[in-house]
Amino acid sequence: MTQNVIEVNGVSKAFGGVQANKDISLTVPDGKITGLIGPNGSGKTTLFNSIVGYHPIDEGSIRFEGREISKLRVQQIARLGLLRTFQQTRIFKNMNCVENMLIAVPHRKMTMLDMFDRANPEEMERAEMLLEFVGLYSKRKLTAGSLSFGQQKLLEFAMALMNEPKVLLLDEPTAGINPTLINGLIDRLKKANSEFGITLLIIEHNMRVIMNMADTIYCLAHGKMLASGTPEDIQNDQRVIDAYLGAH
Amino acid sequence: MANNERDASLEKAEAQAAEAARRARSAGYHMGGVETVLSVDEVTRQAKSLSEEVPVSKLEALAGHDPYLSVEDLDAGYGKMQILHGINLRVARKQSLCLIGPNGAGKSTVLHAIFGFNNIFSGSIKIGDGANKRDITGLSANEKLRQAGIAYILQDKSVFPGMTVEENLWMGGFLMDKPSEARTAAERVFDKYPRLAARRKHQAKVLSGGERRLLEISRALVMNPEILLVDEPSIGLEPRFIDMVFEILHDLQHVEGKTIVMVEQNAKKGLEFADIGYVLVSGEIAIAGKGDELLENPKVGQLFLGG
Amino acid sequence: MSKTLFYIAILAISLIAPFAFPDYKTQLATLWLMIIVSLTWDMTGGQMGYNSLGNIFFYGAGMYVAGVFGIGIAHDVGAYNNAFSGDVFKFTPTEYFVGLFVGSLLGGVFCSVSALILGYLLFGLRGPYFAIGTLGVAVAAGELVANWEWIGGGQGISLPVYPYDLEQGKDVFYFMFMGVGVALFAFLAWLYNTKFGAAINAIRDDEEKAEGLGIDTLRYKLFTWAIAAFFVGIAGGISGYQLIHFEPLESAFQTINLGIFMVVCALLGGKGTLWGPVVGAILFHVFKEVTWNYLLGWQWVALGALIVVTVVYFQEGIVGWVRRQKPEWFGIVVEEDTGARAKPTTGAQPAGAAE
Amino acid sequence: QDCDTIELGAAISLTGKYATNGMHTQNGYEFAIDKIAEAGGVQIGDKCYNFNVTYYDDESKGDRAATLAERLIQQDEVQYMLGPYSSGMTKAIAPVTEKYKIPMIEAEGASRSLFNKGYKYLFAVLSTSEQYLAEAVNLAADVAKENGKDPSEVKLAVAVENDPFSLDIRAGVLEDAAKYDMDVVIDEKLPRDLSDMSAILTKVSLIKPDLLVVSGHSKGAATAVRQIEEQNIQTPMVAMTHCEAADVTGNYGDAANGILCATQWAETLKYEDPIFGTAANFEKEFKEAYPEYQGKTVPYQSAQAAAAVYVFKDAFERAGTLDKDAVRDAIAETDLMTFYGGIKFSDAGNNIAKPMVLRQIQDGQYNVVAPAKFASHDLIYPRK
Amino acid sequence: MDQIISNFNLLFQFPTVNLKIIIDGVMVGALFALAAYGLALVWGVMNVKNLAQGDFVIAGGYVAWFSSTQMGEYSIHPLLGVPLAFIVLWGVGWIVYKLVINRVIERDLFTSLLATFGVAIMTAQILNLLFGSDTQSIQLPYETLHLFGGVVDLPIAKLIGVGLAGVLALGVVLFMRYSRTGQAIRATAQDPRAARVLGINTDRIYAFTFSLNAAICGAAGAIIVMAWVIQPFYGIVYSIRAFVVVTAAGLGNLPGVIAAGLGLGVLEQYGALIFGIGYQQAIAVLLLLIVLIIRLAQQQRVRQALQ
Ligand SMILES: Nc1ncnc2c1ncn2[C@@H]1O[C@H](COP(=O)(O)OP(=O)(O)OP(=O)(O)O)[C@@H](O)[C@H]1O
Ligand SMILES: Nc1ncnc2c1ncn2[C@@H]1O[C@H](COP(=O)(O)OP(=O)(O)OP(=O)(O)O)[C@@H](O)[C@H]1O
Ligand SMILES: [Mg+2]
Ligand SMILES: [Mg+2]
Repeated sequence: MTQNVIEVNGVSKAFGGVQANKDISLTVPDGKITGLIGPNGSGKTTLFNSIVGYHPIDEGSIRFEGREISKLRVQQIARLGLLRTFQQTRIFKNMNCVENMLIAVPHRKMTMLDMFDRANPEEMERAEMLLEFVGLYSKRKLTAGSLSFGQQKLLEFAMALMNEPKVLLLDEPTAGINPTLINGLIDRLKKANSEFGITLLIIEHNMRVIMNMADTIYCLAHGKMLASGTPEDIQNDQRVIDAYLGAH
Repeated sequence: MANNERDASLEKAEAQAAEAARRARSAGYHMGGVETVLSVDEVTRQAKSLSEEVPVSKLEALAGHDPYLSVEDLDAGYGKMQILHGINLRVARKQSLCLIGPNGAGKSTVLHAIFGFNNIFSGSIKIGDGANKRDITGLSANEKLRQAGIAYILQDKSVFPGMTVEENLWMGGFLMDKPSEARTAAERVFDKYPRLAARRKHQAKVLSGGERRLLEISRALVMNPEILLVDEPSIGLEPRFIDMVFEILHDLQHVEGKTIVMVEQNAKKGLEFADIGYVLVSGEIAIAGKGDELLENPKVGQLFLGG
Repeated sequence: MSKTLFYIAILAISLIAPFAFPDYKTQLATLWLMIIVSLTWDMTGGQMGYNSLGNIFFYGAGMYVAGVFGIGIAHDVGAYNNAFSGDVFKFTPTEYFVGLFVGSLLGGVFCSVSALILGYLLFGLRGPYFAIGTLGVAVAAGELVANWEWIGGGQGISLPVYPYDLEQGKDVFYFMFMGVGVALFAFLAWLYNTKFGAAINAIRDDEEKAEGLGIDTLRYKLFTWAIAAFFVGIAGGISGYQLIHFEPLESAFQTINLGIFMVVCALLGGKGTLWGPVVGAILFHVFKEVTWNYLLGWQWVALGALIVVTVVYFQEGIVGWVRRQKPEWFGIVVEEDTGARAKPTTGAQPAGAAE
Repeated sequence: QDCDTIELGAAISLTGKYATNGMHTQNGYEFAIDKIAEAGGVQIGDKCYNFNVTYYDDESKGDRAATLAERLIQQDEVQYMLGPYSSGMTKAIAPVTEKYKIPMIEAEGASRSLFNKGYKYLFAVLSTSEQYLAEAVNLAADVAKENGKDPSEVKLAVAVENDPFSLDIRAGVLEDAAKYDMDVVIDEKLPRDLSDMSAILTKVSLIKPDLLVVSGHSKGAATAVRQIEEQNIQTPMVAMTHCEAADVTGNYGDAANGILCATQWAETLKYEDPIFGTAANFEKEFKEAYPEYQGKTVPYQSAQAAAAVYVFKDAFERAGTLDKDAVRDAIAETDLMTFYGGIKFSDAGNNIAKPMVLRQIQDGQYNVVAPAKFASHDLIYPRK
Repeated sequence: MDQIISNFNLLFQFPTVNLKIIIDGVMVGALFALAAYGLALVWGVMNVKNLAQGDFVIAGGYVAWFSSTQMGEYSIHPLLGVPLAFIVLWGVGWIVYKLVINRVIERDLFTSLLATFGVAIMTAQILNLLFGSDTQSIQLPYETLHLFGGVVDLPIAKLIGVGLAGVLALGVVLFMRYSRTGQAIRATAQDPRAARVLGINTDRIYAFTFSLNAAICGAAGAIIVMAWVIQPFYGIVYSIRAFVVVTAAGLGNLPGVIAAGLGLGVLEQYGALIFGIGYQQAIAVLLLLIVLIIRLAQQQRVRQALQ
């Protein structure tokens, strides 16, 4: 049996009167791709934020590699190797792609003194390799702000890989991306998973994406866990169809 | 109490969604394989290579030679940067047109230009039936709605979060002569969408994504515009809401006789819906045709629909 | 290499300047002060995105620490500052120089430490709240010092006059300021090209994202501000001895003069660039001296107009403007490079936005 | 006639918080220069000279003033300086003039701390500031004695601005109060941008001191007069500075009655000199030259500025040369009677030949009530 | 230290003095609140942090002072100075908007701070050159009421001033809530692009808001010159207070701004009585720092979730 890198247990989170997450439990197995779906406002992003430390949770526990992280802060969690991307892309718009990549070097392996070095050749090599991997090598010297929407998403993804995370949390990586480009993105995500051994947890509304990628899918509704299982199970689960997918 | 209300409205939504699903030809995001893997550059390159000379006469023909809205040789962009190069566009009354294309092709920019949100370097935008055409290129954004009857539904969220649903709708009627007219119009919307009526006193920021989109669309309709510009209505929405939104647009076009210009990344859905489809690449129109034709075009399928 | 020549030329001009224009030594020294404060302001404001309006606090604190230290090694501070009747306090040259050199250094250290403490409290504030919070610190400090009689209160402090030849004294001040300025510039030129520089730029562009990548942002922010404070503190200490007499509200913690001028300099030259604050400080200083000479009574109106015109019409500053016109000078690439990836040569470095 | 010019330099507050008083000062300088030119200029040997002043605006800021002094000396090569307005500015400039050994005669820097630094090139025609309101303390002691009380029973309240000038006034008042062993019940410093004193006056109305001393340039006087009236403060004796400069009689009418005002000079005093005539004559001609003072009291700031220029004239003529050091020595030996009063400098450079006087506003008129030697009217006590 | 304790004891020895302090504080605070209210408006709607706030106040004061004391036989009644200052500063605000604010409005935050700082020093210096640096005030021909054995004094002039301030504040609040322009201002504050889509001329709204702010400040100044004193360089006092109040109350909380303004006025009076008037400004800024730091500590617990 594979080990679970993330174990979420009975997590609840309310914003004022809005119960965004209620008693959520899920596990993310090491080296696998896990999907998270659910209607708008069902609390998916909230759960992500809870895991990576953007806000305190009301109840429950979150474990990463067996270690309790629900009290840690964003940077501490990031330095453990747990990284997320944003629903709205966030890159450093005024810097060029290579600089963006170099900022994403794994900080957990660095001391303060390392920061006073210039980038070393190995890091440059890695940055360029990853840019090539996402198809941005020819644009590496352009400022990131001048990239198109989809390319920015790819850059953000490459930065995440540069950081050598153990687990990558992706929030709607394909929203607003051209369908053909989506294919490319899926392909790369799968490669990252198989080649770099990065565990993935993905939020998506686009069923074509999630069904083709995920090993296991969790479905939230109204802040609660509605169902979980393999893509086939989920696709045929009447509750999921009623609450989310609609009649196909 | 509140729970009951929510359940009730939920049930209604479900019923509507089921209805929509029956009528629509495919629901939400379509399914299918993910085999076609192309890089960004590859898409642009191939799209360029397949781009045919699209003669204006073809566009005229698509609009039944009676365009209501026409964009002629439009060069536009932001600041000094030119994004659009010689765009032509024709839509007839009660027709719908869908723009598709890779990210950054300039689709939103076309809508921006029509509404007057960016710099137009040359070209013109005209509106009107037959010989009654008016040049509206120089009108400012707020005059577009008042004088030309063009309403715009933006790509990203645009409700006023701190105002109630009701107030949001009243703001939709800001240009009306009397506030009472705006209120009457808002009541008409509430009659039509009980889902919104149930939430009229709530602040818009507590609405779910789908309700927000609904509010944005119906708010744009308060002034009873002739032309509707819709930018990616389905972005970030759950599958059932996508169906609902398209259902609303369908009604608007076929029941109320509005002219619709839409941008949609969920291209299959968009092309199924629209009468006319244009493919935009690097600020130029690469292909134009009937919606169904484009759907069947294998190249379009490979490049823009994900195979 | 032409760049080296350029730097050598600049350095040579700086060394010769006080002898070429002996009448303007004090103004030249002040010019270096302006360069120092605007460069340090730019460290947090331009490079890190934290617009402080309170850096003048370090200037005033440095001045007071150096001054009080200089007095303290020779006399009873309270008695000295509150003396009214005929007692005359004398300082030996040694006492004077120890006060000047060690005192200024101590001022710098004191400011570094206070930057760490203040930063710990204030660095959670963003945007205008940070600006106003830091301004609050400077204003409050001025008011409190003005009510602290031991160090002279509203009377301020009068320091001894330079003990030897006065012309020589001016050279000493000029070269002290210049030394601090050159050291600061060299330090920043190096720092902005390290990963540290990249990291503070990242904080400026999107702090949440930077945190999300595992950067310990608070540590970077504190370190940057502490260094800036160190240099400003030293400059403040030297200024105190140069001014001879200073008081809390209008010379030491002068929030609305130097406190804002340093920001204007950085903006005028182009914030977020290495040369911007330097160019801005030179232009601003010259403009100010000229209007102060020729527009008697109207100089402030002219200065207000300069500020308005700068921020309204010249927003990215002079260096920023040049950078847009000639991006290649700054190593910014606008054309894409379609060549396939070759093995990167060793020693490749990120093209610095810092130049 | 064709006279040469002697260049003087001055940094003056044309903008900033002291701008009005800066103007009074500058007008005084200019008036005196014109009068001296009319009277044939400065006679050195067989040549005649006129004064010309290069002014810079110090914006009421000390560090600015110091820079400007430096500039006057270095770039404009000025050999003799006139003082700026206020003790704070003078404090900033004095080290500079001292550094370059430039004689400066100043008329507006009264702070005592200027005269304990051993400056050799600084001369002040006015009385030092600890004397400003000390007379008020003596007066309060006298009144107490008259009423059969011991002066040590007098309760004293002090509210002064937190700047060098006013702090010195406070020091003088406290020193004299200590002599009588008076009880200082309130001792507060006013902020520099003061516009509301109600908190202090509330305390005054509760603690009921016998003498209230206020000093804070023009704005302090204006605010105090207005709010004392508004809050109906009953303190029997109120003394302050800058009444004339703030034109409290013009602005607040009856509310100003009974207030004691320190002044360096009054037009009713019996001083006289050959250039300006009597004090009253100075007042008359000054108003003619500067019509904006019509209907107001000519502030003593202008009078003493004029006196400073006069001292220069006298010193140059006695020195008989333009040599800087000779002129300095001549200034140091000044012993001159002017319309402004006697002028004779101590070793420290302050004027020891002229007393301060205290005027009380009586029916809108400034009448000298103390010291007894100069008094033209009796003190009205309690003030209303 | 002894003095602080004895000052503190005064509060208990003479309990009515508390009333007096509160009344004094409320009266000053009402004016802080007005200036802050205007600031909250431009900050919230246009994201402009106006450092010239206090200078507008002082300029308004000079308008009232000049028109009622310096115009000889044409002098107007001082109370009419309030509406006059409102109107004149409206015009000034409009000009400043067109020349400066207009161009910094959608730029980064520091731009507006600095641009308005430039405006502030120009305003102060021009006032100085026009009117001199003396303090000025208007004496109203009204009595002062003395209550509670003379401890509490209420100058009728101040009462009128505070009354006017109240009327003005109420008028603005009602206007913002119920008028269409008010609603349009609120909508623009929440989402300018969406407002433009609904036909609102946002440029006009911005110009209107900024002018309104300047006018409110001007009226406040006209009240101040009747009850206190003005001087060309006192603007900074009111600017700092306005920022303190708005920062403490938080944006978009207009009733909160008024409450915070009054609260600050009272606290400053207490502080001045207990610690000495020399600490008044220090108390204001220290309060600001404390509020900021406390809020920060709270935020550390409830951090904004990111999409
Ligand atoms: N900071 C917040 N304050 C108040 N309510 C919030 C906050 N963040 C989220 N919510 C509410 O919590 C609920 C869950 O939000 P969340 O963003 O997690 O949804 P989601 O599943 O990511 O939806 P979507 O698919 O639209 O992104 C929503 O009702 C939302 O309005
Ligand atoms: N406000 C703006 N200022 C400058 N450039 C812009 C702006 N908005 C868009 N652009 C640029 O214009 C080009 C076209 O953008 P546009 O938004 O029209 O693309 P799109 O086709 O709608 O893409 P998407 O599918 O990602 O929404 C892009 O290169 C983008 O970087
Ligand atoms: Mg989400
Ligand atoms: Mg778009």
